[in-house]
Amino acid sequence: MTLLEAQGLDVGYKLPGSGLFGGSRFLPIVHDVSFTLEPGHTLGIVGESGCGKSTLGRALLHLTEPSAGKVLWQGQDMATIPELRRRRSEMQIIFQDPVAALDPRMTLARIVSRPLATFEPGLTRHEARARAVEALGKVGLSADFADRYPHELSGGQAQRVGIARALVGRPKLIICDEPVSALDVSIQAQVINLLMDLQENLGLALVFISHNLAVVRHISHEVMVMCLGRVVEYAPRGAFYAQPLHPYSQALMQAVPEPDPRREKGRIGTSLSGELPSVLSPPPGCVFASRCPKAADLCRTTRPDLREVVPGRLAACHFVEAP
Amino acid sequence: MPLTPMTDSLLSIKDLSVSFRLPEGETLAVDGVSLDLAPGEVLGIVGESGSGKSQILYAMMGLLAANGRASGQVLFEGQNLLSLLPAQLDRLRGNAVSMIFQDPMTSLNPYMRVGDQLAEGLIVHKGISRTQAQAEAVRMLDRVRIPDAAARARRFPHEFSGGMRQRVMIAMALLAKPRLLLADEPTTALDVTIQAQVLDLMAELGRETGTAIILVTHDLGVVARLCDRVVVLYGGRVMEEASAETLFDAPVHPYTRGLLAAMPRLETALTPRLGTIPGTPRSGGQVIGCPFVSRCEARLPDCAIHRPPLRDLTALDHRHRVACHLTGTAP
Amino acid sequence: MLRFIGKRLWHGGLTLAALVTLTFFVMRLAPGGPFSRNRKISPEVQANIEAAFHLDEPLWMQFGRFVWGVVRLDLGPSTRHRDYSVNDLIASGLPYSLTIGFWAIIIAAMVGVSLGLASALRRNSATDYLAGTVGVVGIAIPIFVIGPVLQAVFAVRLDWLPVGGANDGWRSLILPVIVLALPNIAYISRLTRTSTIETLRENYIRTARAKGIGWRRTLWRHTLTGALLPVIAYLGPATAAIITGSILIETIFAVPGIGRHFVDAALNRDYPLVMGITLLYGAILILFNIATDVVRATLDPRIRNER
Amino acid sequence: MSADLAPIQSTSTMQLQLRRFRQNRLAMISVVVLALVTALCFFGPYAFPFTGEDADFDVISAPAEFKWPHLLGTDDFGRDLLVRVFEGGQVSLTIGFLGALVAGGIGVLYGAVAGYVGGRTEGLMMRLVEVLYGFPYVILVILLSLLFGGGTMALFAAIVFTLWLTPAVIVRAQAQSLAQREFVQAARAGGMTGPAIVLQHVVPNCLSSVIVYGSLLVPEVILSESFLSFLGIGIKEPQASWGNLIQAGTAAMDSDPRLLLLPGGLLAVVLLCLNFIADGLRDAFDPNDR
Repeated sequence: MTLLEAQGLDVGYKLPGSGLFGGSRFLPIVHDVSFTLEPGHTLGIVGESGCGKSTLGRALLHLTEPSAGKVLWQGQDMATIPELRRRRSEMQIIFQDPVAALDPRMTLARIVSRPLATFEPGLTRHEARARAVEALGKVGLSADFADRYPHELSGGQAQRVGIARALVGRPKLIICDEPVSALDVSIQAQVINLLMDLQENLGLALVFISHNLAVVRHISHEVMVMCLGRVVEYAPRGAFYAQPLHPYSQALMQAVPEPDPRREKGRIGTSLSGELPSVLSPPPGCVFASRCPKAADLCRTTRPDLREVVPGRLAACHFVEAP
Repeated sequence: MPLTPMTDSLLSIKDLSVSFRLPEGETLAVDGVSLDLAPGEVLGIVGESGSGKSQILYAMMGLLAANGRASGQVLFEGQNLLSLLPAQLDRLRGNAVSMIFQDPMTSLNPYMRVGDQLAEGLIVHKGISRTQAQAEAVRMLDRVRIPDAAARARRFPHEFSGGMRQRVMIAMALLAKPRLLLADEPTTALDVTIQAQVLDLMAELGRETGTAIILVTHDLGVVARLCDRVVVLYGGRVMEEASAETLFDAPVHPYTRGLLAAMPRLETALTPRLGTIPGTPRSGGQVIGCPFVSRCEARLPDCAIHRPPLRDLTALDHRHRVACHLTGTAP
Repeated sequence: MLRFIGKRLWHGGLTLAALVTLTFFVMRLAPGGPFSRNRKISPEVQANIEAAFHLDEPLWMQFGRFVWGVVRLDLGPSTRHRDYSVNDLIASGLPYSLTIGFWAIIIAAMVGVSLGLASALRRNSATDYLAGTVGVVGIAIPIFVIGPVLQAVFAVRLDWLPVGGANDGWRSLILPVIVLALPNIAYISRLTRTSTIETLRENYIRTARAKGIGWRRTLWRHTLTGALLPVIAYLGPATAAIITGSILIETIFAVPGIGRHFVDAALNRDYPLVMGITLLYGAILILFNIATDVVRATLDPRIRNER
Repeated sequence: MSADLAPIQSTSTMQLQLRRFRQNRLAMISVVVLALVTALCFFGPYAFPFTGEDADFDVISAPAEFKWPHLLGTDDFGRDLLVRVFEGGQVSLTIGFLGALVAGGIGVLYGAVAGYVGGRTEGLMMRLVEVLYGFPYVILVILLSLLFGGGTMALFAAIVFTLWLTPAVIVRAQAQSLAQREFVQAARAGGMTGPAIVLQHVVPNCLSSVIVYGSLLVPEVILSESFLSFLGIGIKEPQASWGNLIQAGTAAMDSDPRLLLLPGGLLAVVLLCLNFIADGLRDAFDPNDR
């Protein structure tokens, strides 16, 4: 049974208009995103800043209302689930800035156990605290962390508390919005391994959002590349990293510096020219046309739709052929 | 660019320490760091947060916070920067030595036109007229590939993207043809395709003007792309120093090896789990023995007691130095 | 830029209209009327006096008459000073209030900013503590205490300055202006000190220092703009404080300004005079707010093309 | 898993802030002085056989000879000066703290709701505040005290009605930034309702700035009361308030300075203490200029 499905999802924000009664403008960020996610699987969403990946992540939980399309949770349209907030225990989220995700005025035990007051109101304070300590243990934090405060934690420890809070309600899915981008390399590895262990032991599905292609490669089963709010490529991990089809994916692969001097010294001078297009004025044709080395007039005028180039692999480009 | 004998090195840092007076006591951010740089060479300083890597640059440029103090020697073309009076230091800053910073969004003056901010340095250091300086500034903006540079020079920083602002910063730094460019995590705040552009620009301009570069970063990939030689820092001390090729092919220090194992890769074979270094990065503070001891899985009893000196493994290539007791026993 | 000013004027006009309407109806709701306090006069006399001032008409009619008056810049007769029209009273009082208010703001801004800058640049130095004490004294000790004390010392005891009134030319303005300026000097110097310290922590100041252009040029060309913007933004509300203060000053130093008129008018329900002065004060405040916004827009390009 | 130093006794953010406040000598002295003055004002009068309004005609304008019972002499109605200043203090301090509490309360709730809700409602709520801010404060407060018909309650309502604006603006900005903070979004993901989030997350985190600005509000309210009484609109004779005592004092300034210096001095001391306490609280709550 598919756990999570997006169907033609559009998301945007209302910008407050200027003046007393100025009309507010609607800024579309995410356009026509569709995918399915099976239980225990990880979908990696990768893209540069402004591509709408975080907005999409929040819309998948209806934390921001999508402006078009549907999000199905176990086959049921989330917009129609009554008292959705009580079902939120099954679908949780962790954030990029670990310390900002914790209320500075609460002890860690209260932070982690707070969601239980909504999901399992029957629990006594004592039982809730025990569940919190159990969750902290699952993320490698000993019981004596329970009475500490967020300002006493390192970035890595704070992110673990965020994960513990997500785990306490026994979720089926966790949306990870750039969870390791703010952490040092050695701590990043600890948190990535922890997420993969939890997925194996608890059968968790993950939506892993990041701008770092290498991190996404390590943790995802399927990869979705986004550019300026649109999906430009979707593929299983192995095939994608062996042979990225869309020129944008290739450019990203090319740009990511690897700790291998010979490979990197050869790469100097191969960077794209041109600027990141702005979300406020999206180009008419293909979203990558302004920087694509293979761009032709066709690309600048008509937007290529996301088509199946090879079974199980989608790409949105006029000139992409099967590998 | 192999390092020629010590005498004509552009920069020679000897036993630099930086400490900060905090209400709860004195902390040592940099603890006796020594390193050399040849003219035109690109040196990478790599370390996690709290390793003190940025403080080395700030100490050299006299930009330490009010409660910071630097000791030791920083010889730049024979002059000890730490002992210069502010006025003497100002003659060098932005002229012989210039610096670019991590966050492009806040490093430019929001109230001043970009062209004026560039021209200002030239007017002060080269004493040329305003119009001449502004013309030179436009040429430099063009050189760093800012589209229609002449018009853009009259605009204000908030009208530039992050990537463009960083290129403006580079133009500003290289305008006076400095001999040394200090870069404090210049591409950390940028997207990967924009980062590639900025790194290409730095490599190109560095080679063209013969400017030596010290690049401080936490990203081993960036170091591999730009640097000739690399210094790995932890807890304010040099753990390992080697040419880029040696460091990445045959790292010796457990910390360097741990960092490389912990970094997810694009092209090498996938391993089920990333290599990890337990515990949290240590920041500064007085420590007897090796600062990495609490997280090092190959530690010896001696590591917690005696501070491992930076030994030269002359057997390998000409400059491969490591501060670890494990190498003490090695040939 | 013009669009920016136009929009501000439009907003200001709306606020002023709301202000005047609110005042009109609040005044009418207040107990008592313009003539209810007089000694016993027969009801018929009372009735036709009120008719002469149209007070017998329904409220909205009176409001319409008032608005029409404003348009014709004729604010009608004062109910208390029968032989003067509101225009005359304002015309006679305004120059005094404006001069004192104007000089008070100028002195407050100049002294406040220089004290604030000096204490920010040389922290924990003598100037810093001096500015600190002036700051605290200015804020903590109210005008109606400092005023009489200075008056007693300089005017009465030492007789250097006139005790009050306004017939001794600029000499009679010195004390009122200083007393009125003191709280704002305190506030502006503290504000300048904090904003300068914050600006010095900005990254673009670090870039300026790294450019080796010297601390003087860094201060004047880079630190100053950022430091002064919040102070200029405060000058709008500062005028409100000056207006409040001027009422006290005019009472303490017996200056025949419009502030004093206002209090008497309010107590005696002199509707037209209260409306006139409210309109005047409201307009001054709004114009000054717009002026400060325009100055800020010229200094900060982001504000300029924000609206 | 993570080798940590011995489990230190964890200190909450609140304890940290209090400790920093206690280390501020100036602020602590001010707290003591303020407490002393308040105690004197509220309990002092009981030590005397008469109240501030009892006129004793055979000791009119007695000089200050520190003789029992009229320690600091009497005014021109033969009423004891010291007791009247104490009674005046009672009025001013009550109105000051109560006024700040009520004005602060209204401001915080108004600001928290506007900041968190955002969108059009926030626009309208803030427009109202802007219009009220546009008002020359003095006109508004005088008109309101007339509207409410004079007397202490009217004065109190007028002051509170004009002073809730500043806390509202400050808390709205704070609530707005908090609404974006990840821990509020995490609360929504944790199934909490809007109102629960405002009460449990937004308001507690606004408290620190409310306490700082609240402490600045107290002197504002006391000043407003004295200002209005000084103009003859606030507390009326014979009831004593620092405002009308000072007003009487200014009239007799050169003949009998005591009448002004006693209430004026006490008012200045209270205001000084409140300002130092406010500075101490601000440094304790956001010590960024350490």
